[in-house]
Amino acid sequence: MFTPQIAESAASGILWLIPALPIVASGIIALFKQPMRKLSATLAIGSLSCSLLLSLFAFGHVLVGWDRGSAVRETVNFTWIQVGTAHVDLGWILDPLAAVMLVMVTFVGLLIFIYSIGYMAHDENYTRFFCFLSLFAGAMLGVVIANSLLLLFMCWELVGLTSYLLIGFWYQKPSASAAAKKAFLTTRIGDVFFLLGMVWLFAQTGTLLFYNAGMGSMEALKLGGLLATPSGLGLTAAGAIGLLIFAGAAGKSGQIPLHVWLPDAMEGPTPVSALIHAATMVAAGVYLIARVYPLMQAGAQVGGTTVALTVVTWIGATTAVFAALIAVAQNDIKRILAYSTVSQLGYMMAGLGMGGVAVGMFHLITHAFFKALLFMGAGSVIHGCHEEQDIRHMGGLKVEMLGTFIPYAIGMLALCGFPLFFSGFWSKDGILEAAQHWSVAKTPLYMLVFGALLTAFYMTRQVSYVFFGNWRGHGEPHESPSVMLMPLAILAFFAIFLGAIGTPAWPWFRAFLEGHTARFDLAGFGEPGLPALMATSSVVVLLGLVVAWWIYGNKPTRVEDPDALERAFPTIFTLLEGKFYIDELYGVTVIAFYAWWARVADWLDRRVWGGIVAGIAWLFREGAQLSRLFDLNWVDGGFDKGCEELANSGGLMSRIESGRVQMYLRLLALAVVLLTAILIWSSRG
Amino acid sequence: MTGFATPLTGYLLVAALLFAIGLAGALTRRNAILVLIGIELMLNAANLNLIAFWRYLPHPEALTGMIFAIFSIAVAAAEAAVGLGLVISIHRHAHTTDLDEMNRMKG
Amino acid sequence: MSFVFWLLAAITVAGGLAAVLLKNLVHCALALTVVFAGLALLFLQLDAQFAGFAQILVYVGAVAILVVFAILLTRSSETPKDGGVFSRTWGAGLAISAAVFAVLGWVVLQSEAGLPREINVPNVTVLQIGNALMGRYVLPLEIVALLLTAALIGAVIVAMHEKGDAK
Amino acid sequence: MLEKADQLFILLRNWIVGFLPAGWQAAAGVVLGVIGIVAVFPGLFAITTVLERKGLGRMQNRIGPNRTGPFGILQPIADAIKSLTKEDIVPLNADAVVHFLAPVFLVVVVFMGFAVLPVGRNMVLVDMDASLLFYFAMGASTEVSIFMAGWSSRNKYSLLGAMRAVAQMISYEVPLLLSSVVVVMMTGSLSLVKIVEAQNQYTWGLPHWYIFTPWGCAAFVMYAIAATAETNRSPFDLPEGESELVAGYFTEYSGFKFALFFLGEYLGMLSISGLGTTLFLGGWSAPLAALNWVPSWIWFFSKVMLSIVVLIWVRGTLPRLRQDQLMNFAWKFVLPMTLLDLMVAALWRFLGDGWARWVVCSAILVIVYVAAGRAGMRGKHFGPRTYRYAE
Repeated sequence: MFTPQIAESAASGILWLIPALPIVASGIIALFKQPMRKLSATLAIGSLSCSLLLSLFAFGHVLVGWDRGSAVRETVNFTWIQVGTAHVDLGWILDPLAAVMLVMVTFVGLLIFIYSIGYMAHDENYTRFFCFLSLFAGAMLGVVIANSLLLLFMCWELVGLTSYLLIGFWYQKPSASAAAKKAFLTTRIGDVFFLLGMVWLFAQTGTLLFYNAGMGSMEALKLGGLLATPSGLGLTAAGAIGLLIFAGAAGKSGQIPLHVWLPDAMEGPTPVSALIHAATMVAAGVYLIARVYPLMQAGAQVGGTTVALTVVTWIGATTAVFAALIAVAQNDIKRILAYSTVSQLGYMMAGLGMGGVAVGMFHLITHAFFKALLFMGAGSVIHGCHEEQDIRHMGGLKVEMLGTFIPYAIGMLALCGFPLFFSGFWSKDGILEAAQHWSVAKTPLYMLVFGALLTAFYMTRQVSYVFFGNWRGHGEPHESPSVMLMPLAILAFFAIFLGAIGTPAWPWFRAFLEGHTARFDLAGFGEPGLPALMATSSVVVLLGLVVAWWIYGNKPTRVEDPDALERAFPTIFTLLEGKFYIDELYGVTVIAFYAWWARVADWLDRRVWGGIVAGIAWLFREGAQLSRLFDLNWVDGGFDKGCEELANSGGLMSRIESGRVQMYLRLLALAVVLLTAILIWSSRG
Repeated sequence: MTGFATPLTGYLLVAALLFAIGLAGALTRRNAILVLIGIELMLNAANLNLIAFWRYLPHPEALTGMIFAIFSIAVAAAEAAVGLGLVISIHRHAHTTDLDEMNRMKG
Repeated sequence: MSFVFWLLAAITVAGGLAAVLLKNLVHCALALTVVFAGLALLFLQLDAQFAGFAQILVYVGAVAILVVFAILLTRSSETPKDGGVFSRTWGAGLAISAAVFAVLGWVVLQSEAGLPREINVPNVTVLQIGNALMGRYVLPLEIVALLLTAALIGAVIVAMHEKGDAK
Repeated sequence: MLEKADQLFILLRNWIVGFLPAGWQAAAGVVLGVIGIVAVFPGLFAITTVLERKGLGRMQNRIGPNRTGPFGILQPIADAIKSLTKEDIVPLNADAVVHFLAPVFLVVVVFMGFAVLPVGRNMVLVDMDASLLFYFAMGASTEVSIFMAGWSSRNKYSLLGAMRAVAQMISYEVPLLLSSVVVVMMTGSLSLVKIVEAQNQYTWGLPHWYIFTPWGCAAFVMYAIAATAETNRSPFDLPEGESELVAGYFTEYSGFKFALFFLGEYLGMLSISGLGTTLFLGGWSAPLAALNWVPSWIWFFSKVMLSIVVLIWVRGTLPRLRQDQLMNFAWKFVLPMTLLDLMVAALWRFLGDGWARWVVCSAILVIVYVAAGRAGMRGKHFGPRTYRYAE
């Protein structure tokens, strides 16, 4: 471990520009008129490419620092609110974690932007789309560079808002708006816990900055304080806060039990699904955990773990298997991907929980690339099949859509973790290895391996449904424009070679994140248990592939005949197809509960409060009646009399008021005469 | 060649006469504009008084009467402008400047 | 109490009489200018150069012209057909103004004893007047300026044609 | 000797006055001065008429009067004789008295204006404290006479002309006054004599004429415009726009009265250019310190004649304005500009000596004047003009 260098530099100085540019761009685009399509797209993409360049610059800066052998950690903090002595600080940070994340988000985001040009070409709300899109990108980048939990939370909420807007982009579709609401509310549940955790953290440490020259909440001093203070259930404050924050993260990155929104979110446009629900936003949860990792890890003995991390691990592992199971029985091309995303997120969480930041983040990065690839490929497929999403109405597309098929196949293999050649393999392998060495229990290992099997299975199923067999759709499928294929190609490249930076032989990524040198030696493979593990996972993956191919592979089917598995075990299949009926479960429990409460409150309003209000109103009406009578008979009567009198007296005066100017003048002159006369007379006398 | 003890009296009397004439004009003529003319006459008479007193009373260097007269000239100009504007607009509405017919304000 | 004074006084008073007695309003206005000029001369005779010239500039140059314009715009120059130029109640008016003159003259003659007899010679230059205006009387000056502006705007608005009003 | 030449007329007056008993000498001096004015300026008037008719002739590609005398320089005399011998017609239902008074009043008032003009060193008839005010009082009075003329002759052309003339003169009197007020403000005196003396100093042999200062130059431009309008000269000669109303307010005049009006007009021109000379062109002071030996009155009169020539030139050059354009120009351009100039002059006063005030003041004035002019001329297009000169 090197000593962290706090010094500021140009890189961290201009860091804030990275999120600022897209946000400003979106603000400007918001002012554009509908028909200004090209301009808005240009603006959005231009701003994001600037951010990309800046991010690369920052990354390079960190890289150089790392090469010189110092873990770069530069923070720029400033006081936002000052209340007496207490003050809330905001700030941004540049360290390997942030740098890597920045590059990933801007790069993938940029590709997705470019892809959207083709995908949204026929949409009349083109400009609005790009406005939201770049706002989202800005918010996400804000999350990445935040050095203050508060700033992170702000951007976090902004991300939530934009995802709401984007999921409900086709708000005329009731399902879309419903999905948007669902996503918003579900993530909100997590965010409430997050907020609680944040407040608690502030109450305990008095600062929300992560790193602040030793005074940050993620630094030894404060952490020690947190560990010292106990809280309920035998947790330290650190553990409790960690769990609360994890709840928020779970909400964002769809961990059980808050995963329900993610599959429905596929109602949004496919680029959105790629951007939000594969690459960036769902990763935000993982990133958050990675960011507060010191907190989660606080108090762990060497090789040991903490309650928080254990919880994270278990939930992650469960999610991984659970979602993978559901994915097996889905027929919507995007839903399958969605559930696979959920399960991969589970992997990441588990990786974080067991293996530390590097493992989880590595899978996050690789996954971001190949999952974005898959989603965009799916989008291109949907595009080509005339907005058809049901895989049973596709088939045999490898001929018509070769340009889509090849990258898609690569992405699929990467996701399955096909041995040695694909990034997915290495990252997943890292997680498995971590699970293998986990001190608490071995169960997660088995769960994850099973998950890997399932992953291979459902991906193969999907691919063979979509690209092999015979064409079961309507109309003729067609290839997508090159502006959509080009990003696929680029992503495919990375889906293959990105794994190279994280092999056991050359664990550069981990070294980079954790700030120690990495050197290349094949001995890395020689670690105890590693070869066996690699072998197992490869076998498992191949098994899944083969089985799935054997079941579904390349045999002509018709739309109406049931799924092979369904024929085999109907009950299980329907259970899976119904997603374990989680939604329905919530429907009859939570939502029903709320509905009941709502009815109660409604009854109270109508009967009790309403009655009281009505009674008071009645009283006032009666009082008003009384005063009215009083007015009519007494006040008005008197007033009328007075007016009559006035009118009569005025009648007298109006004799003089002849309306003749000269009359008035005359009176005036007379008055002058008289007054003067009197004056003089009196003065003489 | 004067029957007065002091020349000031002459000025005052002339001013008084002018004032009376103006008043008479304002009171006896039918035409609104001529009433305004009469008023102008009265104002000028007052000015004559002011100047005369300034000239004959002690401490003329204080310039009180003079300045007063200058101000009253300015004010008179404003008064004339507004008054004539009113007459014109009245004429536009009632098509007359005859005061005997302008008694719409009769109470 | 010179001959010049009596001459000027005679001219002024004659002009005043003409101004209120003549039938044709334009003649009245011209007579009015005569009065103004006469007064200005009287001012000069009282060593009030500035006031005199201001009198000519403002009254002869502006007010008289204004009156004339008003007369022409209201077509009052031709004498009215019905009856004379005097209002029905001219007798009362005449009586009252006579009374006013009587009282004023009486007052003047009464208080003559108290009036200063000798002229104290003022060597007042325009510079002094300017200093007085800008110094002691600066506030009244500002107020008068405001008043004039208001009068200008008011006169314009009052005399302006309403929309749709035939010219 | 040169002093004698300079004070020639003063000496002459004193010599003549010397013959009289002491009691009368003051009055006699005044009378002589009046005689001088009444003699000199009509002479200039005669010269001016010839100048104008010849000059306009050249400009309008004509020869101009060339019959009476060599090159027709005796034309004015012929005119005078003609107008004196003509029958004097008074329209039947004209208002005889007013009709008669109008030209007389006009000429009298105009002549009175000259009383305060310093035509040379110590050569001013009445050196009073508020002479500028007096001058403007007289100038204002001319409007009454013009109205009298127009109204009394019971002719719609005359009346319209008079109305136009009066309205125009009132409108342009305001900028005229304001642009002179600038000078008064900077000199600190209303007395024309003092104003001239203030300008009669030299640095490096160059005079301190007000026209050579930014504010003075701007004020002079405005003064020139207003003066042209004040004297009903082209391009502001609507009141006697021959094409519209025959000859304006003196349509119904003939013979000697007509001549009087004519005289009044040109005297007005002379006197207002005289005032302009006094206010901005340094009155009787020499343009160069080296030229001080030339008698002062020569300088004064040459300057006046020069400005007269410019007026004639302008008349020959510019087309006539429309009534509404005239009024808009007066109230919306000239007046604000003079006000601005007033402020700039104040600024100049308070910036103190040094080059800074030159830069600042001229910058402000140039920028605003040019910008306002451009704004005013927006949307008005003038095609290229073609001239043909007499061979």
